Amino acid sequence: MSFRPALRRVVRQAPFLLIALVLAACGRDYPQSTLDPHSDITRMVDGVFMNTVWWALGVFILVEGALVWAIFRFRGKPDDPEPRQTHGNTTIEILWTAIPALILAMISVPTVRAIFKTYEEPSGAEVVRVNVKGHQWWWEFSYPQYGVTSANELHVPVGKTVFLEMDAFDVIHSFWMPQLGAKRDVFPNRKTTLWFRADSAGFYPGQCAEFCGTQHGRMAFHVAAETPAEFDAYIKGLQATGTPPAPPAAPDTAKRVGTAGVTTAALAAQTPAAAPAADTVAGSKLFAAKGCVGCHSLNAVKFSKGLIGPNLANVGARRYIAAGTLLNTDENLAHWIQHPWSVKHGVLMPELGLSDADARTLAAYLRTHTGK
Amino acid sequence: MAPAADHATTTGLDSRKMAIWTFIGSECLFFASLISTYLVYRGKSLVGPFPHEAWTSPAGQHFEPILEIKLVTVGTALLLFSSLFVVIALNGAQRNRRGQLLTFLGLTIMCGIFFVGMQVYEFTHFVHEGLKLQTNLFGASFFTLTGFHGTHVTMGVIWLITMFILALRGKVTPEKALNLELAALYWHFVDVVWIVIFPVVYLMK
Amino acid sequence: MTAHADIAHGETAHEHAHPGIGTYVKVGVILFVLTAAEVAVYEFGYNHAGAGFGALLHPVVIPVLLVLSALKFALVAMFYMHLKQDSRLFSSLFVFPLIIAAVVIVALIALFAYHYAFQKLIH
Amino acid sequence: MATTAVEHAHADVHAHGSKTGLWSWITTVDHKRIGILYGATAFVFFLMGGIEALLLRIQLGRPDNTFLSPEMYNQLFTMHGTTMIFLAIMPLSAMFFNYMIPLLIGARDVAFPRLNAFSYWVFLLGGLFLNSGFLFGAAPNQGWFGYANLTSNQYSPGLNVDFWMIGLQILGIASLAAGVNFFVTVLNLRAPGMKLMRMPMFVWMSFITQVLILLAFPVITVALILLMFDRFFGSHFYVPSAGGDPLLWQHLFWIFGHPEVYILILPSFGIVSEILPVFSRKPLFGYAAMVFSGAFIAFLGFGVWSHHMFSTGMGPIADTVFSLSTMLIAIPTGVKIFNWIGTMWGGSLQMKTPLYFCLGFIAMFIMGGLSGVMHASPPADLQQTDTYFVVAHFHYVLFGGSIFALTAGAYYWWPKMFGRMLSESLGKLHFWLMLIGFNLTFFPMHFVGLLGMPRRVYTYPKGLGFEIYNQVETAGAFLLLIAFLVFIWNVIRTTRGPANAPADPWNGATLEWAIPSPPQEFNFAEVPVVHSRDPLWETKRERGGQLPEPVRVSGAGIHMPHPSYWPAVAAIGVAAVFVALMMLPKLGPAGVVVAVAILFLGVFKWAFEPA
Repeated sequence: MSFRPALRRVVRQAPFLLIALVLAACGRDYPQSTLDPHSDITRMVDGVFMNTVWWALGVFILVEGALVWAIFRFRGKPDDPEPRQTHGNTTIEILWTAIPALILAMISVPTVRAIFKTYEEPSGAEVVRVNVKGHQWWWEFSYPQYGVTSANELHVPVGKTVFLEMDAFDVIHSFWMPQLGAKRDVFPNRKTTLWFRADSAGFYPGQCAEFCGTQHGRMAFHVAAETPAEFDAYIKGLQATGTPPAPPAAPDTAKRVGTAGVTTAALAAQTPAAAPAADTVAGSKLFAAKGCVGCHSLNAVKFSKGLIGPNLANVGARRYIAAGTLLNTDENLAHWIQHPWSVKHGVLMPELGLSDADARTLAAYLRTHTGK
Repeated sequence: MAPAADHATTTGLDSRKMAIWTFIGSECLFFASLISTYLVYRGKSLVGPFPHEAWTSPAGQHFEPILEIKLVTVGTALLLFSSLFVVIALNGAQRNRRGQLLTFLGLTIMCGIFFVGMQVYEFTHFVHEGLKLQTNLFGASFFTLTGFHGTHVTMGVIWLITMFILALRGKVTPEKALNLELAALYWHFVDVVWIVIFPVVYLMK
Repeated sequence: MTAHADIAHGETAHEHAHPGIGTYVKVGVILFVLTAAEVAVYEFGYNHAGAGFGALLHPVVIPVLLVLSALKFALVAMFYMHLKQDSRLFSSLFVFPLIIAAVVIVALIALFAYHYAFQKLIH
Repeated sequence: MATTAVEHAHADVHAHGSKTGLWSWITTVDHKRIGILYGATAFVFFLMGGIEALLLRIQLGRPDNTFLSPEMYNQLFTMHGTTMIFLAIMPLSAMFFNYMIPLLIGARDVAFPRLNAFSYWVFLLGGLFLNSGFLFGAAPNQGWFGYANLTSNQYSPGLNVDFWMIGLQILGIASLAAGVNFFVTVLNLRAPGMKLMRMPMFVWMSFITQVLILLAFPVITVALILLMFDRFFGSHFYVPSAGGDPLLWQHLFWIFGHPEVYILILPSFGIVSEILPVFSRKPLFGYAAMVFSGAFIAFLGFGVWSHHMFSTGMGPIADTVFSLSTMLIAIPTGVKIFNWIGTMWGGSLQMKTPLYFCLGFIAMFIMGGLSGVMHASPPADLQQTDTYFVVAHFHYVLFGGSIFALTAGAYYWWPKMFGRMLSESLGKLHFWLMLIGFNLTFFPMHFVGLLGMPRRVYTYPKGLGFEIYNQVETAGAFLLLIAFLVFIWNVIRTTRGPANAPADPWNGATLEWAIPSPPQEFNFAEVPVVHSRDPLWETKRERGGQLPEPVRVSGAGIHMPHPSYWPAVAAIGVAAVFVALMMLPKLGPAGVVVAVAILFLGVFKWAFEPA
């Protein structure tokens, strides 16, 4: 029987394997991990969760241990004499009703405290307010204090409280930022809120968590937590799109890169190339002629409300396109404009039947819109 | 739906009677859900007509409060009396008083038919006034709640008519009075549901 | 009022000592009176709420209506549906779902009222 | 367990010979045959749900996979959930209700045999209807939870949602009819002496399940009716632009949905509580506590529904109330687990296949319970809800729980139902493959969920670290397939083999083991009289050992209900009414009239047919 020693070896190593897994979960290989909190709210939630985990682990070891012990200890043979016929034991039954109740009390106290904390409404001039709106299948972020709007890339300042007031344009979605603010559903007929204070800069992925139709699977977004100075520059850039025509800006290769999610190679790939002026004119014409303007605005300040496509005022500088799905390279951008359904089948952006050249021209044109 | 074996039941109670009570218990949750829906949407309609308030549309069309309390009070009374009649009919069946059975069963059916008629009139009237299932949340939840109650009344009427035909043929004997009792229990339940709906929908502003 | 009898009770399930017609009619009259009272409460509590009895009634119309309705409900259930005489089991088959139903209705009303109040609180 | 002849002679005598052929199955009102029909049908649906799951797992096996289109993926995950809940686990439980409850309480049939047949036919038609969406390329695609307002005409214009909401309404009727039937059966058809507190635990848990069905299904019926009115007749119950509130759907759905979870698991609790004592050769530990904790779980089950909705932002007070009530449920559930271990403690464990599956059930269910406590805490749930962590949790409860226990029940009662013993060695192979496959499939989901993978996504990108977990899960899913192929092979082999099962192969404690395997049509030639909780053990103790093999008797003089096809006609009427509603734009009201006529014909013929 070589099975037993092998089993024993596995059992002995199991805790180490488990710890290795948990450690790995905290590392940078998992940019969307809930176990790697980067804000006060998610740290608190993590604390509540880990408290439960430790209690659960204790219960798990005791109860599964008792089960396994019973299986090996009380194994019988068919011709064994009948075991003692016990029907119950009041003392022990009361005990194993009371002990779980006590453990649950230990779990519920921090839980209730955290519930009330998550529902607090931060106030004060320092609070950055963001209105989040879920659309099929992208996210709209607007800053009422600054009068600008953007999509799919939420910029927030590190160290300041961010207060999100959220609703949906069409169906129910759920706004989930695992490392910064946990999640909250967004509804077409009511406001919900989330708040958090990011404590370290980074580029954090997030995703819609409530099934919302065909492309629910590719309704992602990113949160860029940056220094207050960078955040101010970002807002100013968006505000500047309110006074077009903006001259094509030089690409900002010095843009901060977060700790998570984007590799250097990817960054290099998405560095926008400077577009020649002729292309800009042609692109602008195409943007109108092909009907892009029907759904998209290139102005983060003055735009008609209720457009069903994301605001593209700074699309040239976003790291991802197609709601966090594609890296924002020239090639990807052109491909996405030309064949949106090959990337996200069923998406509301129609296949316009653009030629390769048109797609490239449009991509180059959009590249010039960096919101800077 | 006859029981499998004729031997006495464990509880000494008839299985069919127990079944109808179980069914009634289940129906409580059905109507509770409909009533909840009505109450949750009370006052949430965006456009009129409204149950208790007058309303003028942006286009200038004026609507009076739509509910007809007097008419429905008559309907309510009819349903209450029908409950009384059916229990007297059952009494007749149990004591083998054929005349009492047929008279009061007939009266019950008449009351039921008049109630349904009242509701049909009410519904058509509302539609003429401009309140449809599609108009607003009040219309949707009102028609659904009272409509499903009305469907139950209709089912009850069909059941009672069946019993009436059996009674005419002399098949509702004291030994088989239970068949009528089952129908009567269902009928009373439909009545108590209306006892809840009447004040909740019509009398509470 | 209880014409129900202690006679030969409960040998078989089929012979319950159901009350007589007199009781049924009495209950019917009470039901009729209660219904009239309901309509009267509506009439005075809302349409004559300006002064006198109506003014007194106005703030409590809904609870009064609920009590009257519950009374009617109980009367029909106890006398016409014979729960007063029949096996207690039938009563529990009715009352337990009624409790759950009441919990559902009250909880939903409370939850939605709370939702909306909470919405106002946010804004 | 003494036996007395309490049977009266009947004038109406007919032979209880073997009746075969398709017609005999269509017209059958025998609870055992209906049980087998339920089991066979549900197992086919279970395999379909399993294949759907395999396709999902293949798609998720690697990032950015294009094996399935998003449209197809959404249909498959919706049908997987709906099928497993309504067409597999519930009817597999119903198979045991049907076959075992009358045997366990010493009855000849259920209270209303024809209503029982009706339930089955409605279930079958509902299941076929639900799946027929695939034929039109329009299977339901909005998730088994069907959250409004995604289900509105505007956002789901096709027939997909129609197939779902109509199918579920048909299935609801089957469940309610069966619920009434078994509720009355348990209360009213128990053998003399079988008091409530002497009922086998499976009967108790099934009874509580019927209460849950009776009180929960009307709520989903109403929710679906409102949706149907929205979609067919243009009302605005769930349409926000007209003031409707999608949250109402969520509340109604989960008022049903949470009790539904207990509808899926309580019968399994019952099965395990039957098997453990027999193979521990020791009575169930803490019988009364088991009964009360079951009832308490069911009762609390109606007061916790909003814990599925913590992320909707109900406000701190509602969150706190529902969080605490949810945690409270852990206590009676814990009591059950401890009592099972207490039953084994000091026993003499007979390591047979049914026991293996029971032990697997307990071990896996503990894990499902513990992860459940983790998201009973709303702040933690804000991270976990709608992620694979929750998928892991409820698969530990419903697969590790229900499916393991139902499989245990199948191995345990197979000899009684078919007169043949399933192979022990294949059974144990099945168990180990299933245990390993199950854990490979679902354990990594805890991690991948915590690492940020949401549910119901048809694909995921590279670079988030989900790849390795998903690969392991997909491999595990194939192992599960192999496990069930072993089971099917076991069944085929056994069916081809000789009828080798004695009446009492496991040294059973309950009444069904006192009669031949398989039982005769009338179950008990003489109605047993019960004096204790383990009547057969008591009898064996009194007589000093195993009982002689019971003999088959003619059964002349025992009145059994006649076969009838009217319940099937009524069932067709029910389905036809709904189909006619769905086709209203095409067929017009005439379709509805015809359908209602079929329904009334079936019901009246059935009602006036002699028993």
